[in-house]
Amino acid sequence: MGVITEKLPIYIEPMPGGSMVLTSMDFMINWAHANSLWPLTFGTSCCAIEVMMAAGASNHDLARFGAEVARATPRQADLLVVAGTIVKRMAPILKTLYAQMGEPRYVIATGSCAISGGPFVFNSYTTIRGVDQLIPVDVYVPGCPPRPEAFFYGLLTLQRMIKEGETVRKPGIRRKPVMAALPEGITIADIQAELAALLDRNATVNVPQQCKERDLDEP
Amino acid sequence: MNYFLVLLFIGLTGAFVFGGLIASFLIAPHKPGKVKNSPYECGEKPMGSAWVQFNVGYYLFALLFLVFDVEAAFLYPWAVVLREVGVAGLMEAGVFILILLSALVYAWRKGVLEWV
Amino acid sequence: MSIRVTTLDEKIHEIPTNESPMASQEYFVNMGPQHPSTHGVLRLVLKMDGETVREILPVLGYIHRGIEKKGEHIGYRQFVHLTDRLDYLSALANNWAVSMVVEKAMNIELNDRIQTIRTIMAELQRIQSHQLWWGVFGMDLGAFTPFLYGFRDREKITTILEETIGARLTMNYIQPGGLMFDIQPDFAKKVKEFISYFKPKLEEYETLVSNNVIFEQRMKNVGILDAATAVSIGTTGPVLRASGVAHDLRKDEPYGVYGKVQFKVAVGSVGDSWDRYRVRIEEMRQSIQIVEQLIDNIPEGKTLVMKPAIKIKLPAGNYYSHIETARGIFGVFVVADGTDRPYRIHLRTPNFNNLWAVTVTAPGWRLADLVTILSSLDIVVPDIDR
Amino acid sequence: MSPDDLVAAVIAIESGVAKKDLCDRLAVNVLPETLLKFMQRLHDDPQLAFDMLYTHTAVDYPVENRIELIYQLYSVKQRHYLMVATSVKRDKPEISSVSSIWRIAEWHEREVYDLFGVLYDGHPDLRRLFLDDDWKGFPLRKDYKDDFMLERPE
Repeated sequence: MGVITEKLPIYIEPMPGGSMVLTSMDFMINWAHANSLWPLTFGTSCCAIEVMMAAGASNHDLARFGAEVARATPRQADLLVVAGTIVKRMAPILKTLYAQMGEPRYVIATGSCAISGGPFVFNSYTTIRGVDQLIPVDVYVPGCPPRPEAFFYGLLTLQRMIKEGETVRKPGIRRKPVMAALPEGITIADIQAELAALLDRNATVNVPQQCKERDLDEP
Repeated sequence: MNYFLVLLFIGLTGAFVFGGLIASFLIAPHKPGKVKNSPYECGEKPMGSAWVQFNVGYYLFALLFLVFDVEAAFLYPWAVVLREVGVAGLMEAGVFILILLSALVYAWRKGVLEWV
Repeated sequence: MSIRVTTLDEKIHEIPTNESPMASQEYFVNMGPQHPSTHGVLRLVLKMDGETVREILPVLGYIHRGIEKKGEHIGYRQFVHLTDRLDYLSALANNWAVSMVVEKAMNIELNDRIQTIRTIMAELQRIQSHQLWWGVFGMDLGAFTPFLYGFRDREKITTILEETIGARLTMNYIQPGGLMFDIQPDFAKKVKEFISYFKPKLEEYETLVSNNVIFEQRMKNVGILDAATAVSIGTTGPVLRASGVAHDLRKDEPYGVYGKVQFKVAVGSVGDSWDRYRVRIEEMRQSIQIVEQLIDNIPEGKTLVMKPAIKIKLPAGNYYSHIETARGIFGVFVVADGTDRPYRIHLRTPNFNNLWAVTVTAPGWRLADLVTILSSLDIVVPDIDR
Repeated sequence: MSPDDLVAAVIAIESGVAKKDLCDRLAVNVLPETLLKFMQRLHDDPQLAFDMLYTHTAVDYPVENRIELIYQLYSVKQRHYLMVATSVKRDKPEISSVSSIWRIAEWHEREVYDLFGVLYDGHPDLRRLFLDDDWKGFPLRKDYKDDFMLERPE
């Protein structure tokens, strides 16, 4: 497993008895928060099995990322993984749980039910269409249910998000690293341009013309 | 016998304990809210009050535990100096343990350990 | 004619909190929707006296998504994928039940290959579901190791199923008229490898939990459900069989190739948590035996005998068929009106009846025993709320 | 007991009992007033011994202004299955509760009240099962309108 090498902004001060590491307080606190996120055991339906249990069990080990300590009470948890459908009757309870968590608290919405209501968007008189109507969400992990690896990628994105932006003076304000996920040299404008071009060029599929372009003989 | 080391020891423990508390008080964000301060009951609004008369057995059990915890605490320094105090020390500790054992037997006979 | 509609708060106030012999007051506490040992969002309002549970009031609806209402607006084939989200630990059996209703209504004849593969898959999923139950049961009783052991072996089956089906949890594989895909060429080899791997591991389960005297004492004579109450509450599956009633659909109404396979129905005697535990462990062995008998001679043939038309239209009428899942009988009752959408679809789910056994068996026990009983009933909550 | 003499025995119990057609399994129709007595006989008669209620549900027919109540019974001793159906009017859906015969009926009936609005006489604890107590309307009725529910754009 490759070691996650990050540029550690630290400065080593040689001292008579050895050397002392000087670093900014923010970095130290964020580094501690990010690498020891304690999730709250909050699984309502199918995602609970896949994202909370299978990811935390021996095969896909959540302990590699420091998040395997699943606490039962919101007092001791700082990561709320919304795994499953939230219905109207569960909404006030989710808000109470979120309010009762300690301050540096993060939310990962896993599964399409938590993101947008999933398979129960239409004709369901109780399903809340998306958890971000109830509580602020940091990272969305799509899938129904998402694979444990997808949940790990969401967790790593959250860890990068914590390490990059948050400062002690302004808790709770974080920069979403979606931009950071773009490879170097690519900007949003390029993507939009490409999409616009794609949309009108590929409005119709013209197989014979594309076969001529790729000089494939006619089937 | 210079007592400077003892003073240093007390200072260090004090610094260690209160340092942690002060640091977390300064750094950690404080946002007490009405919902956050309400007791946690699995997400629901708390039902009834916690001030309710419950079984006296819990209190007696706690007392017994306290007694034997303190007894263990006393035996540690005794175990360290066992060589110097020799057999006399052993006899004293034996009497000390015997007294506490009789307390246990008395509590047992009175039915404190029976759980309703 | 006394019809009185009450609400939850009225019901709670009605329950008398009398003085208990030790002059200690009884109080209400929430074992609420977010609780590690309720396996989902089940809320139990408990009337407690000190540590002893006097009365239980299950409150449901925290994951009620209205699947039956949605069922009236989508086709039969689309409804199959909704049943994965009910009891997500026996998704294949749920798919099979819906497919069976449609096939019986349109009297479609299935060839042996489809029936055999369906039976093998359902039995593999039964083992997988019991493994998860065994792991979580250990965790509920306070031991974390069974959780890791159970999931380590469960992942092996998940990988085999994923290769053929493509999904880890929500299978959507058995569709009306056959199967979504054919099995992988090395499917039989992998299953045999798994079986030879898992048999010694099952002995390991026994030494870890079954022969452990602490577990034994926490389970023996805890939460006794006698046969008459079990039948009156309509519990099915391992819970009913542990109470001594040998009602197993695989024997009483054989479907698939269960008629041609030799296996014993594990039946308990007293109906306590220990018997429920033993019945499930024995069922794992029987499932391995079934898969062993079938895995070598899977007959050849097509895996889809019906044109995969999207529009399946059932002739008007009431149809009901049920299947034995890992937790009990999962029944699908369809009222069809000739169009491609069911007029009404009702799901008889095993966990709904198994849950209410808690209200009968747990009063009088301590809170820790209540957790043992609840976990030995193996409840999956979205299956209750639908 | 073979199916047809089971049906014959069942029909002989009460006057208004008739075989229900269009069903893939044995089913009978019963008049709502005689339901409780009929079910008691089904449960107590050693020949029939229907001691397990698989499930109890309802089907809403707004056009015929009736709600059909379905009881699916099974006998663990005799290993036979029977579906009993009866109907109540939509505007005054009241029927006697069978929870005195099978304990699980108490909670199935609460679910049917919750989703269909059928009132059960003699039910020990009739209240909503899944939805909040102050929920307006009964969702599984065909004419249930709700501004929260999204209809699929056809």
